[in-house]
Parts: sequence; structure tokens; C-alpha cells
Amino acid sequence: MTRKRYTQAINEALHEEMGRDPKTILFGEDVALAVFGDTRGLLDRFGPDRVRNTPICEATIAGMAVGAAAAGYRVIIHMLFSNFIYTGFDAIANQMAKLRLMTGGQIDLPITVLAVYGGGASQAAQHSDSNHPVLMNLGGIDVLVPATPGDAKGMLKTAIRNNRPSFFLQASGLGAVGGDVPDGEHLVPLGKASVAREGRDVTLVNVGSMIRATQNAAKKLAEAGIEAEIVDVRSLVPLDETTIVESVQRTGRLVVIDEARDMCSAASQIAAVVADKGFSALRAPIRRVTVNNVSMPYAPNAEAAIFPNADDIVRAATALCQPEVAAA
Amino acid sequence: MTRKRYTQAINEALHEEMGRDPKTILFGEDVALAVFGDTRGLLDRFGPDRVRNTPICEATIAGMAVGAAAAGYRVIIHMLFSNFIYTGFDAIANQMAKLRLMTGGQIDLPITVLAVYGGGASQAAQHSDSNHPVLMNLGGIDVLVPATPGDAKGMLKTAIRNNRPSFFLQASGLGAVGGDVPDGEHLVPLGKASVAREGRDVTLVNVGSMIRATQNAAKKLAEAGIEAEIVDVRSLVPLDETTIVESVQRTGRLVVIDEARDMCSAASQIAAVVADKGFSALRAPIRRVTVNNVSMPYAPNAEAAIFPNADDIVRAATALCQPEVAAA
Amino acid sequence: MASEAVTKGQAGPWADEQIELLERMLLIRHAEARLAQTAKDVGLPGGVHLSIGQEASAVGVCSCLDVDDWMTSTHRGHGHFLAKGGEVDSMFAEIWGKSSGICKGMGGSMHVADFSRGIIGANGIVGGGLAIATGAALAAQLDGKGRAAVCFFGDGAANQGVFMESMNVSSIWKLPTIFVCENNGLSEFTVSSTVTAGKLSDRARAFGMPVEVVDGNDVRAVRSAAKAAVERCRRGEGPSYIETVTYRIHGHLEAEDLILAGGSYRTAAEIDAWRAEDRDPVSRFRALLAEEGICGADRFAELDQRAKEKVDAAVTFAEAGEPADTKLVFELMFVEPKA
Amino acid sequence: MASEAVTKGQAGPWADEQIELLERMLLIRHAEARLAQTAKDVGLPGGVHLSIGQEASAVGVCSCLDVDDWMTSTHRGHGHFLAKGGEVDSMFAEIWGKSSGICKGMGGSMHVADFSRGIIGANGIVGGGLAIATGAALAAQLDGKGRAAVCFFGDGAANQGVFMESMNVSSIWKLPTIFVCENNGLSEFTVSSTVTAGKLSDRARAFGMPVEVVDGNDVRAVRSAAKAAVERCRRGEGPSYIETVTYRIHGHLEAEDLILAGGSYRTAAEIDAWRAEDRDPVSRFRALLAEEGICGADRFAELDQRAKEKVDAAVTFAEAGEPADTKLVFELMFVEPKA
Ligand SMILES: Cc1ncc(C[n+]2csc(CCOP(=O)(O)OP(=O)(O)O)c2C)c(N)n1
Ligand SMILES: Cc1ncc(C[n+]2csc(CCOP(=O)(O)OP(=O)(O)O)c2C)c(N)n1
Ligand SMILES: [Mg+2]
Ligand SMILES: [Mg+2]
Repeated sequence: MTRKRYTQAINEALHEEMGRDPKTILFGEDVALAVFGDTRGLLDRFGPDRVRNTPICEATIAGMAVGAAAAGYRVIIHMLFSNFIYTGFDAIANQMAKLRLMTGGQIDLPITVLAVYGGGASQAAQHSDSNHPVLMNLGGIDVLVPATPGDAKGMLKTAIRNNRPSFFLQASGLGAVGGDVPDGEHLVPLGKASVAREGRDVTLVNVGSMIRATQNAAKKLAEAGIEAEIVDVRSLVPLDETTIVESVQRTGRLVVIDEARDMCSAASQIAAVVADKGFSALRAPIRRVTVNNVSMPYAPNAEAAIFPNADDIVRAATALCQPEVAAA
Repeated sequence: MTRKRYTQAINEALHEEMGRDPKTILFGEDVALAVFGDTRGLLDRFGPDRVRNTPICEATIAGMAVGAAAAGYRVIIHMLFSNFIYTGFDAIANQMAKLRLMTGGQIDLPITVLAVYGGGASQAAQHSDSNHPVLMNLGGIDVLVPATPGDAKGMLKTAIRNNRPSFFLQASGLGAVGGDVPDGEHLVPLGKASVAREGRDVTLVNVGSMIRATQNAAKKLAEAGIEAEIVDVRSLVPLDETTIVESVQRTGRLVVIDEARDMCSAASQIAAVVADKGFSALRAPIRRVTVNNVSMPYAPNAEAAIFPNADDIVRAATALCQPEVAAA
Repeated sequence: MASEAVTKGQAGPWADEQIELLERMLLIRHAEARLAQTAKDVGLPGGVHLSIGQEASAVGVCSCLDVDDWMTSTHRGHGHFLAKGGEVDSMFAEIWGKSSGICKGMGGSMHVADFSRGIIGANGIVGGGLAIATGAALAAQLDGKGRAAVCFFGDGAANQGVFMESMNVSSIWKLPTIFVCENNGLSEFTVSSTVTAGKLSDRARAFGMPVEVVDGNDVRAVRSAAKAAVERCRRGEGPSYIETVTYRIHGHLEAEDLILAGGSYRTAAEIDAWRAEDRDPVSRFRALLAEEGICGADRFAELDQRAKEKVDAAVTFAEAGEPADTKLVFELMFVEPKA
Repeated sequence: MASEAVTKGQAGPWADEQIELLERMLLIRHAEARLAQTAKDVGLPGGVHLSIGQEASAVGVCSCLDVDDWMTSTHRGHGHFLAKGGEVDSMFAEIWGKSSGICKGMGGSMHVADFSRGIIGANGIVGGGLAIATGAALAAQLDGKGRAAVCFFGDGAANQGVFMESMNVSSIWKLPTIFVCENNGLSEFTVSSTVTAGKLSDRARAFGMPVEVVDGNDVRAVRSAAKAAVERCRRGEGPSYIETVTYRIHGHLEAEDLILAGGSYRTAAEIDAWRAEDRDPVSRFRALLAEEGICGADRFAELDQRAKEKVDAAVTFAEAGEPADTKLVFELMFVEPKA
């Protein structure tokens, strides 16, 4: 184990996987100088054939990824902020997500898309979307939201190495956060949630960027005598329904925490799954701590007011543990 | 009341609203000859200033809608198939949905976007998406899925007339379906679900295109002694949580029917809402009848197998009415 | 091929080549005529967009390609598929929605693809192939084997922004992309000139690309432009733009009349003019070969008959196929079917 | 204005106009220098992209516009905002995240907009303004009052497909759109020439648009090109393309050094060359006006002082403002806040 920052873990994964397979290529805007630090050093090491700065043209970047992957390469592209995914959305939603099916499985599409998502730094509406729900609904694309440096490294390596198109989404607020990363070859399977804290009273399912708020909430709840179990979902597609439902079977209560807008969020999906498959275990309503159906405002105070925080989680979880709520 | 086809109802609404306000304009690809029949006659009546065929360039069509609306016009655009929304997605997700907030409310954006969604006619993956969930998650955009000619006319008129950006989504399978449309000025408020059938045993919430399957299912259920209440959601943003929750309070059981892919679907959102606000009334798990996390295949038999149908709904509802299911 | 001197003549490699071009065009023509007939008589699933009248463009270009050169196509893609060596049997089975279809019935008319022959596929999104071809061209460049990637697209698609983006990337990276604009003057039900500013070829020129605008109904003219472009790709000299001026004789799709409900976007006279013997790419080439003594009436009748038989056999093959395998959908999309 | 003959001279309308141009450029320069200083000293919320070195482009163009002409801008939009008549007070309050901001603190630096002055706003999406301006131009055409819609964008944005699409639509409909490409040679941390094929101006030419490429650091040259374009708009003659060749002295954004972590995309010598007295748009124009006897040292000192004072006042105004109103978010997005 070595302590590393989240961004560094991603950078290592990229170095290792590009080093492993010479047919792995990476391109995107400013990947040479690395806007987020994650692609640093790749151009120097792997050269301008395999690592390329593109013009600003997300539609073509995403479309090229499909073409190059269909023609036999393992492709990594960087879309910078997750809001820029929209600019390349046709190639993602109509081509990347569908080409394998439409060709009757003639090809695999080993594509990994990097993007940074989420608010918290007054970047305003066009640089703050948490848009994993939009990607989750497309079908055919893996959606990964690791919350720790260890998971970031291990999941990215797995994603690059497998043959499915996937979005590897980095929470903007976690880039500088440190954590333990296993030394040597470290692969984390996709579609497995992790139980980050055990507890008997309420399950808190964390979606990506909210991990610190969720952990702080669990601490505060413990002080009030409520033991929360934290399930860190890690991967949204595929979704590990089993681990989530099993946790709720132990606790009987569920709060899902997600920085996405509430409408059709990952939180809503997880709530729906549990309302179906975990129903008999439920002792209280399922609560979602999400962003309202609004865009991120710029002003720090306004953004903070919109942003889900530990107190929101504590309030939701505490309410569920009161006997009168279940009857409400 | 006059019996009219769905497409005809839309066409009338467009004629009436463009006739009402000379600052209402409409543009899109082939709106002159009307690919779906909905824009027929508008060019002849309102002339080439207000009704324009555009080049094939969805990104700019959607962006122009934002600019023309911000500059004082009431704008209607046609995106043809809902899959082509992706090509114009930046202007929708980053501009249309956010500009009012980002400018501190300096402007309204009276924009109505028309598109045809859904499968059922072997149009294959790139012409069959039911992508309302993607739009619902954007925030700031109304998402309308009327299921009857009467609602289509009344909701479209309301949407054009109000000052919010909205997507008016027409189910491809419903275009030729007839229904009663009130004569004279007919406006349907947005954000109000309608109880299309009353019943005490189970609530079936219908999302747009699935209305016939839902109605057929209710008939079959009645034959088996199960009285289903049908709530036709009509508008997804804003969502009428009250009518849905109240129905579940009466029936204690919920099946949501949605042609969208399951992940982050409208069905999941509605299930999540009820698992929160209607929990105490629930006597059984909440079931979703949706499309799996896959794209629409071309072959008629394969498409039919993927497509939710009345039997799927009957199966889900029947199971919920069996005492052992609630305990499962 | 342009580098070897091929002597024209009534027999020999040159003549064989000409016959091959004609055969390929005949196959496309008969295949599509049959699709039209079947759509009318008994119906086909989904929409069918035919390229009747545009065969010289598909065949002229694809005749210059090797099996492992890449090619992306459009919604109007049957001709490109057959021209690049795709089989009419598996294409028909695909359109019939059968398991024996080239895409196992998952794609249909708008998505016919055959990767074993470099056919990345048709596309239901106008302009959807442009960036994909550019990506394949990037792969070709990295492979270093001199492969080219051809992207067919329409004059309507040339108004999509990705056209410019893809040309830009192809140029700066000197990718072996060949942009083939099939300019049939129509974008669905809109006359393209009413929605298109300037000359399309000038858009390509702005990216410093070699440009050739050719009579798209003259298979030799198309072939010679394509040959030069392919050779530039082989030599690593970067992308080219070819515009084939042509016309589609049939409607935008076979159900067009129903959709138009009496409306129209072109005159019968216009269609007739393009259908004329001396303009139609097939009859025109046939007449030329007859005149040159390469293919007389008997030989032609034989070729024509053989093409028809292939098409008949394809219908039989398609009809005999098993329906698509439903479980495959889940398998291909990596999802467990819900219980 | 170009239609009235304005006599040059040391006093009179011509001289007043020149002084106004200088004043506007000074205001932008001082405002942005102050933002840089504040970002460094105490920090500002979000990212701040400065246009120091590009003032002549913003001022030259906007000086030709009326208050109800439309204008869209970029992520580097403070200069455009001020040049089009926006107030530095409310712009600073916006950047400070205050309720008194022009967008009530909802938008910030990348989204400053003032519809009462035709300022549709800055945009965080590269190329985001192109289609919006085209839509505003459509509105202007329908209004029939001779308004123009100016779209500022960078050389990096010119590689986005919407650039082509918007030019195409503007051309076919003869919309009063003015495409102003501020070519500073840089796209974020990439030298634009490494990702751009051909000449940008040729892209515009392909749409049959009048094109002018001017020294973007010469305010008079910019103004004269813009004047001609605006007059064409007024007369209903359709769109124009203007390229202002310029340079940004500051980093892509103020936190650049942190991001680059020692990496670099340009040399100090390059920056110095553009910073030189005879190249910097402000000092260069100042020298010219001194030489022409329009603005001597005293007058300049006075103007410079006045601009500084306006900026000081703006800081005071911004600092004194109330924080943004959180409830407004819900109101503007038509959403009930959750209980
Ligand atoms: C992104 C997108 N927009 C619109 C359509 C609908 N559409 C299908 S074909 C077509 C016209 C295409 O014209 P062109 O590119 O010239 O090809 P042609 O049909 O003439 O072969 C249109 C608008 C589509 N399929 N995809
Ligand atoms: C769609 C989109 N892609 C990428 C970015 C990130 N980005 C911000 S500015 C910029 C460079 C823009 O270059 P240019 O248009 O020349 O403007 P300049 O910064 O030189 O003024 C990039 C890539 C973005 N904001 N939006
Ligand atoms: Mg065409
Ligand atoms: Mg630039």
C-alpha cells in the first residue's frame, strides 16, 4: 500500500495500461500538458503517435474513438469537463452505445472515456454537471464513479483492459484527495459495490463524489447513536444490486446520496431497485439526498446551498430512524 | 368533441398557436413537407419567414432556437426522431437548460421542441430511443409525453404559449391513433397527471407511448378480478407526484410502465418518489415494466421481445396482488 | 493500379476490369430494384432507402479499394456494401430481419456492415460516418500498412459540422481518409441548394485537401478520381475529397408517397431526365462498353441474367433464414435479461 | 458612421471618437489587471480568463454597434461585455458572486450577460455562442430593424463544427451575423496551428461570405472592418467574417501555473514580443493618438486615472454587495425547493 492522490492513481493506471499494450492510444484536447494532471507524462513516454492533442471538436473526438476502436485499437479519450460530453453526444449515444448491437456483434469497442464531473468550486452551470444518469440511460456503456484513489486506479485499469465502452468519471472535488493504493498490479472488478463502513441502523449508498459528505454524516450519526452502513456504489453500470439490497436487508433503511439532479438520478434508480427487490426488508421510506432539478449557480453561497452535504444526509437518516416516519 | 388523430391534433395546435401570435416561428429539417405530417400546411399559411426548412445541422438548429428565443421570439423547432436530439445536445443541455439561470433571469426561453420517440416499427437502434429520461435529468426543461390526441393538442398549446423551454415528445406508435379532442380553445395544464381508469387494487402509471399496452393490461386484469387504476402521467417535468401518490394510497400497489431503458428511467423516478412519499401505503414491492438496458434491435421478432407489452404488465400487477410477494 | 500501365483493349485485364465494374453495378441495381418491389408487394421491416441511379459512385470508388481498406456508409448504404464486396445473400437476410443476416438481424437496412471486408457500415445518423471513418483512418495510419478509409456521405450531410471537424483532423494528422460526397442534389425532401451556401468542394479546399468534382454517373471518372486519392493514402499523403455528382431516381425512402401525401419536392421531368439512357449510370456504361466492343448484347444479357439470379438466390436465402435470436440482444449489450 | 464623412483632426467628432475608443480599452485593461491582482491576492470564485492584449478587437468591433445590436461572447468575455457598454460595477459584482451582479451571482465570469444592452453573454462552452448568435440574427432579420448580431469566438472554437453550420445557415438566409474570430494563436494550452488545417478565413470564404483578416491589435483596422460588416447587416446583405489577429498576454486562466506544473506551451520571448509598446494594443494606440496630437500625456494621464477610479469603484461596489439569493435558483428554474 502506498498513499497517493486520486489524480496520481489515475495517472499511474494510464501509464501502466499504455505500457502494457502498444495498441492502446489516447487522445483529446490538451492531453499533452494535462489540464487535470491525469494524462501527464504520457506523451513523453509513448510518443506523438499514441498520445495526441486534438483540435476542439468533441463530436469528432468521440466519433473517432468509435472508428479507431472498431478498427482494432484500444482507445482512451479525454473529454475534460463532463459538460463537454454533450457536445460529442451523438457519437456517444447513437454510435458508441449502439454499434456493437447494430453490427450483430462483429466488433468490440474497447473505449474508455475520461471526464471530470461535479460542482463545488464555483465553476458555474456549464462546468459542474454530474451527468452520469444521462450516460446510464444510454445502455451499452459502463459508467464508473470511483470514490477513492485505490478504486480509481484499479477500476480504470480494468476498464481500459476490457472490451466494453466505459465512462470513467472523476469527481472534480476528489482529485487532490489521498488514499491507499495497493502496490503492484491492482485490478478492481467492475459492477461490485464496496461496503465502506458497517452499521446496523441505516444504509447510506454513496454515488461517487459525495463520499466525504457521506462519511462525515456517518460519523455524526454514530455520535447520535445511529450506526450507518456505507455502501460505496463505485460502478453504476453495471450496478451491484445485490450488495445494496443485502445491506438494506440488514438495516431496513436506505438513504441514497448522489450529486446528480434528482430527476432520473442514480439515486432514483437505486431507490427503485430497492423498492422492488428489497421491499420486504424496508422499515421506512427510501430517501434521496440529491441536487434539486436545477443547474449549479456560480456564487459560492448559492452553490453551497444547493450542494448536498453531511447535514442533509444526517437529517434524512435520522428521520428514517424515528418510528413515526415509517407510518407517515 | 371531435374525433381526431394524434398527428392531426398536433397539427391543429401548431396552426392555432402560430395564428395567435405572429412572433411564433418554426424551423427544422423538412418542416415544409412535414416528415411526420405534424407541420403540414404551416409554410403555406404563415410564409417562409416564419416557417423554415433548415439544413441538416441539429447542433445549430437547437442553438438558434436559444438565440432567437432570447432575442424575443417564441420558437418551435422540430428535431424529427428523438435520436437526433443527441446531435444537438450541447445547445440543449448546456445552453437551453441553463441560460435563464446563468443570466440571473434576464430572459425567458419560450421554446418548444418537437420530436418523435419510441420503437415498434423496426426502425432499429438509431431511430427508436425513448430518451425522455435524458431530458428529465437536465433540469430547467419541461418534458411532455401526452398519450391521447386531446392531451396532445391541449398540452402542446400550453407549452407553446408559456415561457419555458419544453420538449413535446410524440410517441411514434400513436401518430395514427384517434381520440376525442374538445372543440374550440383547448388548453391542458402541464404537471397534471390524469386518472384514465379508476380501480382499487393496483396503480398502473403509464408513461406516454405505453398507453395501449397499459389499457389492454387493465382489461385483462379486470377479467381476472383485479381492478387496476391507470394514472397517465402526461407530463414528466413537471411531475405530478401528488396524483400518483394519492392513487397508490388508494391501491397500495404500483407498477410503472415506461418504454425507456430501465436505468434512470421515468419509471425509476416515479418508483423512487413513491418509495419515499407513498411508502406507508405500499402493500407490495414497486415493479417497473421497462426496456432492459439495451438498444432496440431491428428484426421485428427481436424488437417485439424487448418491447414491454400488456402481458408483462399483467404479470407484474398480478404478482403484486399475491400475498406472498410482499413478503418476498 | 494507376502505376501499372494497363493497355486498353477488347480483351485482357483492362476489359476484365470494365466487365467487373459493370457486373457490380448490375448487381446493385437488381438488388435494389428487388427491394423496391418486395417493399411494395409484401413489405419489408423498417424503412428502405435505395441508391438506384447512384451505382457508379459506389462502384467507381470501391473498385479502387482492397478488402482491408475501411469504408463507412450512409442510410443509403446497400450499394456501398455490395460495391465493397459485401454479399447480397447476407445483406438481404439482414434486411429480412433474419439470424443469417450479416448483422444477425440486429441492424437492418440502415446498418449493414461487414468487418471482414472492411465495411464499417451504414449509418442511420446523417453525418454519423464522418468521424468514425476518420478514426478508422487513424487506426490505418498507426497500422502503417497503407490502408485507406473511405467515408461516403451525402450533400445533405455536408451541412453537418462534423464534416468540417473530420476534414480538419484528417488534414492536420495527414490521415488516409477519403471523403466521398455523393451529391444527388437532395436532402430528404429538401432541394439541397436551398439549404447549402457556396460550393461544397470549397469547404474541403479550405482544409488544404486535394479536391475532385466528377460526373458521378460516369463510373470511369469516379474510379480515376478515387484511384488517385487511394494512391495518396498509400503514400501517406493525407486525405482527399471527391464529389460525385449524381441523382437518386427513387424516393428518399420507399414509403415516400405515403409520407408526402400529395406534396412534392421535385418534378417528374427532373427524374426522367436523370433516368434517360444516356444519363443513367448503368445503361450509359453498358452502351459505352458495347461501343468499345468490350461487352456486346449477348455478353450483357448473360451478365444481367447472372446478377438477377444472384438476387433471386439472395431472396431465397433471406426467406429461408431463421428469425433473429432475441437473446443475442442481451448478450451483445452485456446485460443479463431481467427475469 | 462610415457613410458620414468624418474629418480627421485634433478636435471634433473624429477626435472624440478616438478618445472614446482609448477610454474603453483602458477600462478593460484596468478592470482585467485588477481581476488578475485580486485573483492572486485573495482569490476569486471559479476560473477567470483574461483578454489582456486583445482589447482592440473587442473595442474595435463593439464601437460599431448600437445598444440593441446583439452580441455573444466567449469564456474570455469581460472585454466584450465592457466594450458593448456593460457596466464594470455589475460585472465585478457578478464575478464576486453577489446579488448585485449583472446575473445576480448566478453566472459568474464565464457568463456575464446584459440583455438591456444586447449582450447575450459569455459562454463556458467553446463555440457555444455561434449558433446562439445566428438565432439572434434570425430574430434581427424578422424584426426588420437592421440590427446585427456579432459572435466573438476564438481560433480554437473555429475547429468546432457549429462554426461551419452557423456560417452556412447565416449565408443561405442572409442573416445579419458577424463572425468575429479572435485569432490569438492559442487554444488553451495548445498552439492552434498544430490542430488547425488551412486558413480559417478560407472556411468562411467557402460560404461565400465577405472576409477580412485584420491586425487585431490595431483598433482602427478592426473598427473599419467591423463598420463595413455592420453596414452590410443594416442593408440586409447577410453575414460577414472578420478575423482579428491578436494575442493573449496572460495565461489561459489565472490559475494556469498551478495547472501546468512546470509544463509550458509558449516562450517568455513570445509573450514579451507581444507585450512590446509598439505591439500592445493599448500603448500602441496611445502613442498614435499622442503623435496625432489627439491625446497628449496630460490628457492620457487623466483618462487613465479615470479608468482606474471606475475600477476602484467597481471593487467597492462588488465587495459591498449582498451574497447571492439562494432561493432565486429555484425560482429561475421553475422548481420547488425540496423541503
Ligand atoms: C442526424 C440526423 N438528422 C436527420 C436525419 C433524417 N434524414 C435522413 S436522410 C436525410 C437527408 C440526407 O441527405 P443526404 O446526406 O444528401 O443523403 P441522401 O439521402 O441524399 O443520400 C435526413 C435529413 C437523420 N437520419 N439523422
Ligand atoms: C466544448 C468545450 N470544449 C472544451 C473546453 C475547454 N476549453 C476552454 S477554453 C479552450 C480553448 C479555447 O480556445 P479559443 O477558442 O482560441 O479561445 P481563447 O481561449 O484563445 O480565447 C478550451 C479547449 C470548453 N470550455 N468547451
Ligand atoms: Mg443528398
Ligand atoms: Mg485562441
